[in-house]
Amino acid sequence: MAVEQADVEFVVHVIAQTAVDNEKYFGDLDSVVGDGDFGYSLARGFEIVLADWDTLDRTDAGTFLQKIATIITSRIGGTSGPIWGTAFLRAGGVAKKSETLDGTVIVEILTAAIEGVKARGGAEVGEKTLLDAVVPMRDTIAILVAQGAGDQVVLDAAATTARTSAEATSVLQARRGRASYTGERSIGSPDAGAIAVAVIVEQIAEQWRQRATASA
Amino acid sequence: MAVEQADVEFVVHVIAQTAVDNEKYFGDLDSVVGDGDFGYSLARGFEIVLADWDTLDRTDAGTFLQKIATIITSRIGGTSGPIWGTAFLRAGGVAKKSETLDGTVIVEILTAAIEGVKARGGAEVGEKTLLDAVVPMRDTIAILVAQGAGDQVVLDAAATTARTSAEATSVLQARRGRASYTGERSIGSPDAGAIAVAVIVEQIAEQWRQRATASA
Amino acid sequence: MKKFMNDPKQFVPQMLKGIALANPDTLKYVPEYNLIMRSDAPRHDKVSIVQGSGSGHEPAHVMTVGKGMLDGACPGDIFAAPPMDYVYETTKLLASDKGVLLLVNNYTGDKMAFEMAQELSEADGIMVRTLFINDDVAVQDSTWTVGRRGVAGNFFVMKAVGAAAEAGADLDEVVRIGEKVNAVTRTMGIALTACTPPAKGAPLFDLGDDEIEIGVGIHGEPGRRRAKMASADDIVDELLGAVVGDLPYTAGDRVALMINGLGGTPISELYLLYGIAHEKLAAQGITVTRSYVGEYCTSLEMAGASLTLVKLDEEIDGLLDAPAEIAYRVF
Amino acid sequence: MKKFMNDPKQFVPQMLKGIALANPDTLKYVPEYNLIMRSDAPRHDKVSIVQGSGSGHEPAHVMTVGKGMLDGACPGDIFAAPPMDYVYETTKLLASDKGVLLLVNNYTGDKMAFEMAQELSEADGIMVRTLFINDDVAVQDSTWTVGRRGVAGNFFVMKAVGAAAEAGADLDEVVRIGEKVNAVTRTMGIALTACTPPAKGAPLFDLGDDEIEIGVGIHGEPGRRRAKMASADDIVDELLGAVVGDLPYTAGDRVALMINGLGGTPISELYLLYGIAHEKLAAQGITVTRSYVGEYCTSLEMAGASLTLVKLDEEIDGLLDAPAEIAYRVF
Ligand SMILES: Nc1ncnc2c1ncn2[C@@H]1O[C@H](COP(=O)(O)OP(=O)(O)O)[C@@H](O)[C@H]1O
Ligand SMILES: Nc1ncnc2c1ncn2[C@@H]1O[C@H](COP(=O)(O)OP(=O)(O)O)[C@@H](O)[C@H]1O
Ligand SMILES: [Mg+2]
Ligand SMILES: [Mg+2]
Ligand SMILES: [Mg+2]
Ligand SMILES: [Mg+2]
Repeated sequence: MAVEQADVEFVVHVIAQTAVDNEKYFGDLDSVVGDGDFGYSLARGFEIVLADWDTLDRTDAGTFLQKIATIITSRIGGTSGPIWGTAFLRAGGVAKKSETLDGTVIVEILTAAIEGVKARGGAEVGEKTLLDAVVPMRDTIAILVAQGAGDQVVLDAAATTARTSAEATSVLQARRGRASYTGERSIGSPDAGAIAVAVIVEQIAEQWRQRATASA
Repeated sequence: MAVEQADVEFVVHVIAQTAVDNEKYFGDLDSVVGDGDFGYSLARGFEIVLADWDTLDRTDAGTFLQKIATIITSRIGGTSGPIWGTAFLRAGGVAKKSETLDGTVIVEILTAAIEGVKARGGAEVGEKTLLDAVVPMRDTIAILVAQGAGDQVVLDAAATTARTSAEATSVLQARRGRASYTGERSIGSPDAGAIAVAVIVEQIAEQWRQRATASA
Repeated sequence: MKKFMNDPKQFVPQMLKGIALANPDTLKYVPEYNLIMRSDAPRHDKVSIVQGSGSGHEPAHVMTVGKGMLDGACPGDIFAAPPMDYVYETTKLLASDKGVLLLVNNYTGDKMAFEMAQELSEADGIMVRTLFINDDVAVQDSTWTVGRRGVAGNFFVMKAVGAAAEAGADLDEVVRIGEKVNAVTRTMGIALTACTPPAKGAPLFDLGDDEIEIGVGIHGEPGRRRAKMASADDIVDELLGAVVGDLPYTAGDRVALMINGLGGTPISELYLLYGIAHEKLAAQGITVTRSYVGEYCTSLEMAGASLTLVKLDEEIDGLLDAPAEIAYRVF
Repeated sequence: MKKFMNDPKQFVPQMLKGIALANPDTLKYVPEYNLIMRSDAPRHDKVSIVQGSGSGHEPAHVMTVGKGMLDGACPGDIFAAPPMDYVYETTKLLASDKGVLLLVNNYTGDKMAFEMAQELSEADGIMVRTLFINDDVAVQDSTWTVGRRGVAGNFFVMKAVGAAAEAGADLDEVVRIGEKVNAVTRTMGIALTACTPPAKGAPLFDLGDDEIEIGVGIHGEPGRRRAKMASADDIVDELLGAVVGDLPYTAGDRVALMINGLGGTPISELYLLYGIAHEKLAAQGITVTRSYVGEYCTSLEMAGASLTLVKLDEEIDGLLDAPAEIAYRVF
């Protein structure tokens, strides 16, 4: 598998659109044991991404991703601003240094984003954050890329892993973010950020398929 | 018909007990278009009357009634304090000057109380206040007393008139008290003060009968 | 009903005790008459200013006792005018050589209690004047009604007479000032929810999830009419329409603008309303030069707000500028 | 949901505009960064004090900007830490020769935004320190959590560092004072109702008609546990038990006692709680010598209250006594 800059832009567009479309749903998820602003925060940032879409700097995929990071950092508040901003910033950094965007580089990009998030927020896997969806997803992608799987196969598997892992956060006790203040009461509902990741990756997989069909 | 001081005390006791027993009901009536404090105000004053009952000055019926007026004036707030206080004060004034408490004097007492209330609050019949129950009741009593009717007959008729007149305040628009601020919206529910008068007079008639039966 | 309280009958006394404990140096509490008074009152070099009215409107009036404002407040129970005795005894306790001014929001119960107290106090040789405040434009004024209600605009009268008294004005002058400020002050309120008196335990009226009550009184009395919930812009238009048109306030006027919270509305929303009203007034050529945003006269925990305008001149500016030290404070 | 607003997205900007319009002489509003700042800032003879945090806690912190308190506040949207850029740009705008102190309530989002901003500002050559406030005893503190939350007690830190900065203290000294006050300040809150963020349009949690949430956070985060509604006496016992036992405060201590309203609770109930708490502390030999009753740090229109204690000494007394002039004012 290998992707073009246009594919990166496509994926970012799906992320942005999904965040905007699910404002209410993501907010409701965050209000179970959090403070309910997650959907609103993401939507306010990504609607700027969509509004500015045509004028974004497209020099290369890395610059493009870092431009997204800037918008997020300046527009998204809460925990999500620094977390998602750092993820895009680090992703862009790796993309910039890479000649091609093959499967290995995609895995590297994801890993850089994950490390950025960990460094920024101090969370580890198992603490009931979006890392609990992103890290297993990255692992799945890494395995399939190593096996030489095709892009749709990789994406479908990524979506499945993200969904399963996100749902599995239900049994965890939150150790990070506002949800952690509720202690044991955070057990029993999934993490809002993890579910958001699952929804987004499902959308990416689905729309990737539709695009392929449409252009076929 | 003629009554003793003990009868006056009996009637006052029924008034006090009825006010305390109906705190919630009278308050609810007042909250339809008023501010809901009528039941509370009356109950707070008359529960002192009951608490101090045994130590009240009983030199004569007039002094007794004026002592009740003092308690009301010092304990009841809102519109009801001055209105009911003035009524008892004026009633006591007439009782003091009268040798006996025959039917004519009872009518005089009621009239003095009514005039006091009118002077104090500036209301006339037809403005949707307790006067709309008390004045017709006083008129009924006056007619029956002139006809030489017995006490129970007078009381039963007084209760009926008070009830009918109180219910009839429903069609009136309030021109006095807090209910008047709602203008036409005050039409359609009876005046709290008028209904309270009806409930109290019904209790007096009923308990007068029971007392007679018990002592017979 | 969920309220921080023990027994409804102890609601007012326990609140008053809290005020007294929080202000041990400046205030005195006389439980017999629900009286909160300046500990240095009466001061014979100034007219004493007394307010009564029901409880449930805090900070009005027990928390606005202090230098430059009230000398004492003797409220009744929740939404009930004080018993006449409270006012009479308070007047005697605060009788100053320069006299006593009784400030009364214009309601039947309050009017009677204060007039009776004035009569009795005058018989005792105390110099007493009574001043009625009636700023609420929601209520029609006519000869056969009890007249307009006194609502949040009473703050301006209280502040002005307080400043005048502190400066040593005599009773006639203090009354003149109070009447003058009352005459240029107009208010209208709007409720988003009803309120629940502790002793009643249930809301005073029912308001649907998308309904508001326009022209509501401060005792949970229903207002002019019920309407559908509307945007802040539309609500400000409604309130300004009623208030501006009443005096009327006209282009070229300088005004004080108050957005008063009724108890349950957060100050964020009050400032939001303030900004909108300020700009809409400017568009009509009416300049806001003094702003008041917060809770001045509430209805327990009712969500809602009232809008007050005061037409300013140099004299009123001076009185509103004068320092005051009251119990209701934040820092 | 019934709120005075036009569009949820304009809630915070329209509120900020109202604050600016109400305080034209003393405050400046920079819409790009939700910034309310002193119009005379930065003053190079004093350390600049900046607060961020989410909106919905008013008067914290946009209404506590002014002489003797904050130089600027750049809140995020309702309950959301400000985007990092707001803090960074604010720090640059308010950079004083004596440095900038960033006050941060200890939440993940705020912490990250302020730390990133500090890094960038320092790279620009600005002297910046960050001080975390974490007074909430409801939250367990341990190495694997994000630590305690900053809640209403932040007022005391803000007031103390504001006074120190105004008096000319250098950045190290201002930080020392802030840390000292934070170290002796403890708070716990209780909710009677949930609150409704404008953009969400529905309450953040469901609370039964007879239920309360003990140890609630100021963002509608559920608390330690849910309980049945109780008397004011019992509620004060619960709050005092948690707060007094934590530092602990002991017999012989002199303290400031704050009863903070969470937004929807009227001040009458707050004073009622105050009186009860004051007396219960006295019974334990703890003397309240400074009282704070009102709204300091709210959760939109949530009904509820928090109780804060600060252990006092002469230095802290002096700082809390110092004059301050803030936008949140009533008279
Ligand atoms: N320290 C952290 N590291 C990574 N992700 C986190 C961290 N804390 C919270 N999150 C994620 O952020 C989500 C909440 O985001 P948001 O609502 O913007 O934050 P806040 O708690 O500041 O309101 C959580 O569901 C979780 O997935
Ligand atoms: N001016 C008046 N004269 C006589 N009775 C009045 C007058 N105004 C009100 N009332 C009576 O008082 C009752 C309300 O009493 P209360 O609730 O104590 O007064 P408030 O309106 O001050 O809350 C009314 O139902 C009416 O019967
Ligand atoms: Mg959140
Ligand atoms: Mg009433
Ligand atoms: Mg009343
Ligand atoms: Mg948040």
